[in-house]
Amino acid sequence: MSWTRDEMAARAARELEDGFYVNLGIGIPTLVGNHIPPGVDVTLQSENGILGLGPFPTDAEVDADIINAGKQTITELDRTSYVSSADSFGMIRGGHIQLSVLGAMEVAENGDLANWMVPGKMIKGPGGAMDLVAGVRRIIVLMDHVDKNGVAKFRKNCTLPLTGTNVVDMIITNLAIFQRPTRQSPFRLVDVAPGMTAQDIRDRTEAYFEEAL
Amino acid sequence: MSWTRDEMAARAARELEDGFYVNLGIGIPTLVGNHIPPGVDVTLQSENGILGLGPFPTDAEVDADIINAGKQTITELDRTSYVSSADSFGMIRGGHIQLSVLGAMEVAENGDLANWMVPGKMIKGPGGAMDLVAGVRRIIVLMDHVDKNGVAKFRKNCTLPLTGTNVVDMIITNLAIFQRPTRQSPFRLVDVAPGMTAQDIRDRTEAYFEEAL
Amino acid sequence: MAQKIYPDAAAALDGLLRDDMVIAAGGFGLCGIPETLIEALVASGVKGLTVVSNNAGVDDFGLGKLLRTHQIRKMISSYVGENKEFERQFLSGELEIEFSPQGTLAERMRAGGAGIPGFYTRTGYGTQIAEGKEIKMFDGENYVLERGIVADLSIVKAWKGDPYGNLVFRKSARNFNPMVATCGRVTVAEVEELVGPGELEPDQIHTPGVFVQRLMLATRNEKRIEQRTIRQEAI
Amino acid sequence: MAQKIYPDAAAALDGLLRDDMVIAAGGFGLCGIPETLIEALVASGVKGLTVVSNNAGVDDFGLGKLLRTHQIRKMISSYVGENKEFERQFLSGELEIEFSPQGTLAERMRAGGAGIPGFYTRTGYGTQIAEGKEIKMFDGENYVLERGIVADLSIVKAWKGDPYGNLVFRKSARNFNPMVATCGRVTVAEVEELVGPGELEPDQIHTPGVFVQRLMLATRNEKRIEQRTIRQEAI
Repeated sequence: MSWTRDEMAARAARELEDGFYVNLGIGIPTLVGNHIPPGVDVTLQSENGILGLGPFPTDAEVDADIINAGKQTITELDRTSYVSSADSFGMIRGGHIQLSVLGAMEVAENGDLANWMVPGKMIKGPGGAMDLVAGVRRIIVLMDHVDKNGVAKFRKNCTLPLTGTNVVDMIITNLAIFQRPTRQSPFRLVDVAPGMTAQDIRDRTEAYFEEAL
Repeated sequence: MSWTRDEMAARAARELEDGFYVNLGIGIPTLVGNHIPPGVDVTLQSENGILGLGPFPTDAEVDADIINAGKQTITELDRTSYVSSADSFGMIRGGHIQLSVLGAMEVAENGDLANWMVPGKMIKGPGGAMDLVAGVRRIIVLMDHVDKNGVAKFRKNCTLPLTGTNVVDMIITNLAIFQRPTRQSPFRLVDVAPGMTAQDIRDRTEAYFEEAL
Repeated sequence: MAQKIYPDAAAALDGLLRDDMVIAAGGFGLCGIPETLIEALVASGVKGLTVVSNNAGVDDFGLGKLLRTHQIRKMISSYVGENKEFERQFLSGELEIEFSPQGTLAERMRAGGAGIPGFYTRTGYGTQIAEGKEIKMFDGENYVLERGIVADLSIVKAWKGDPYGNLVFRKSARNFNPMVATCGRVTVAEVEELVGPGELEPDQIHTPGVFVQRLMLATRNEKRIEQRTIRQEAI
Repeated sequence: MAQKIYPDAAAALDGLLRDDMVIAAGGFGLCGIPETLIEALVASGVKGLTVVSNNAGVDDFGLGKLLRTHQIRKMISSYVGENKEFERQFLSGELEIEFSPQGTLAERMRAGGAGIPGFYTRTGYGTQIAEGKEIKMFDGENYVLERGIVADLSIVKAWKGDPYGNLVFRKSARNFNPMVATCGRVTVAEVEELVGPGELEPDQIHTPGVFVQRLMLATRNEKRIEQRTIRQEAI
């Protein structure tokens, strides 16, 4: 058994605390916004220059001047402010965003992250990913546990070009959850998908990790 | 015969060109604003964060939230914009201000300027002077030709702590005017006060200069 | 006052263009891009351009139009994923690309405009982006030295502009435009609406006129949407 | 939502103060200074402070009040000319001063708030200000390395603020306040007017709420004028 994408997103959403400013990456991380626990108020940031992202617009509300970092149409809220991209990345780089949830191709046991270059494909560029992992205080990665070929994505070392070094705090895969209290600590396995054992996870993981189930 | 402060300011004002953005220092340089030639439109900048300074207010217009860099009450114009001090010095440091007119204690023949520390007195700090001389494209100095003790203020070397190195383009004193086409050139004497000769100026100047009367 | 308003984009660019120049352009994706000025650049035939822009447009819109005509030699961008013609030219060696992380790129343009030739950032440390760049440690952490960018010409899109060149942007169309406006030796702005002197509130001007040498009314305001995402009902 | 509005200055500072901390304060001269919060700092008795502020107030107003009570150990400022008590304490060795040129100081606070530990500027090259600092050449010109400033606490004054901590400043009272708001580990704002959610236009917010952890209604808005300069008649 493995967790669904929505279950993974919901698990990430449990890490949100009331009052947090949060940046959600493109793809599965965006789903986290659908699972914010009741009583927890978070403000979503989009690195192109929006603090306080609203939901997608209705057809009548679509405004070409309101798009998020994924270039999707979006709406504003009663808290929203717009800033330049320089000021937006000032928030990110300056550590004012508490949490970012991102996708990944590989994570290394030392917290290195690779998520911007697909081998053998045209390089599209890092976008804001390098800035986010370098600046946001806590980074949660959502990814499949193994790739299409069954190769572990949580590894001793990243084989792909890095997005950042020693930047990941928590990994949520479809099979397991790893986290560490500080960036000087090793990752610990803290949860597994239903029917999975710690040994099942060891069999599918290259990285060193401790167990804290 | 020597020029009055107003005559010195009027001479500096002749250096203004239509469309210029200009920063005027505190003291005599402020008088330059009273002598802007007809047909020449300049925008005055104040480094605390105003682009487009208006005249002093009438008594009824006084607004404590509108002050210039000299902490004087001032007014706004139909072109005025307010910015943060960081953005204001971005204009200055980035070379977007064409001209600044400043006072000086000493200028050296290589263009060094000293105007922030009075010997034997409490140090008040450089304020924005170091930023202005480092960033504004062209610097005009207005100063008396000699100090109270008759000592030349245009010197071989500055004896006082510097505000900037090789930053002065033109010197207007109560007795003479020096300028240079580039910061690699020596200063040239280009005008003298009525009744003065080039030799009179040489007698009262320590700096090397060429003559171009 | 020196006249800043020009009748159209061709007039506003007249005398400013030369082959092999560096042009910085505002916009994020297709949002807030100077559509009218890009079209005028295509018409001008200027070539060998180095273009500093977060993205490179799509195949038939935005900077993609300048790619199609082979007027761009090099892009300095953070992400160029939505453009097949870009990929083709890059893989064939016709086009050069310098990647800069998005926040670093924004800051490099702000720095260039503010007279800061270099700054340190943690972004990219230990990655390919840092290769060949100076690394310096501050308080036990390593940072990468990144350079300010100054462009020969900057082109931006604003919502409103006045005769003094003061600009106001609208919502997330602001994005890179304010920094782009500061980093050009000359900056030309196209505006959706020209307003009169004093019509912009002094506290609400995003780009002060000192940064804008020329402006004109935008005649292209298609504002194409890349990802039209909608929800069905009210929440 | 996490509650950001506090009933008064004492409550807004509760739990944030400790001796020998670094406090950044907004304002230029006496314009845009957080009068109410300064008064509360005096009342708190916190001491040994390092205060980052462009100026040091006058003898009986602004930061001058904290100097009188000997709560400040060190100032980081660009100009401190209007304060006799400052001069007395400095000359007697009770008070330390670090001068930073005004634009450098503004940029150092912006940098600290934006995660930039250091940047290069031409300002101060070849002067006492550059002594002991790294010099680096870019394109044939020498620049001085200046450090970003991060404060333990920042205090700012704004015109309007909403429950999310979004702030709007008024005219030249903006000055250093926006950068000060970004460079504090915690930032407390006093506002002349508290407005409701959505009352501030999203395009016109100067300081987004992410930078403001606590805010309260200012009860001191004396706004003393240093140089009341007037003209007699209409122009």
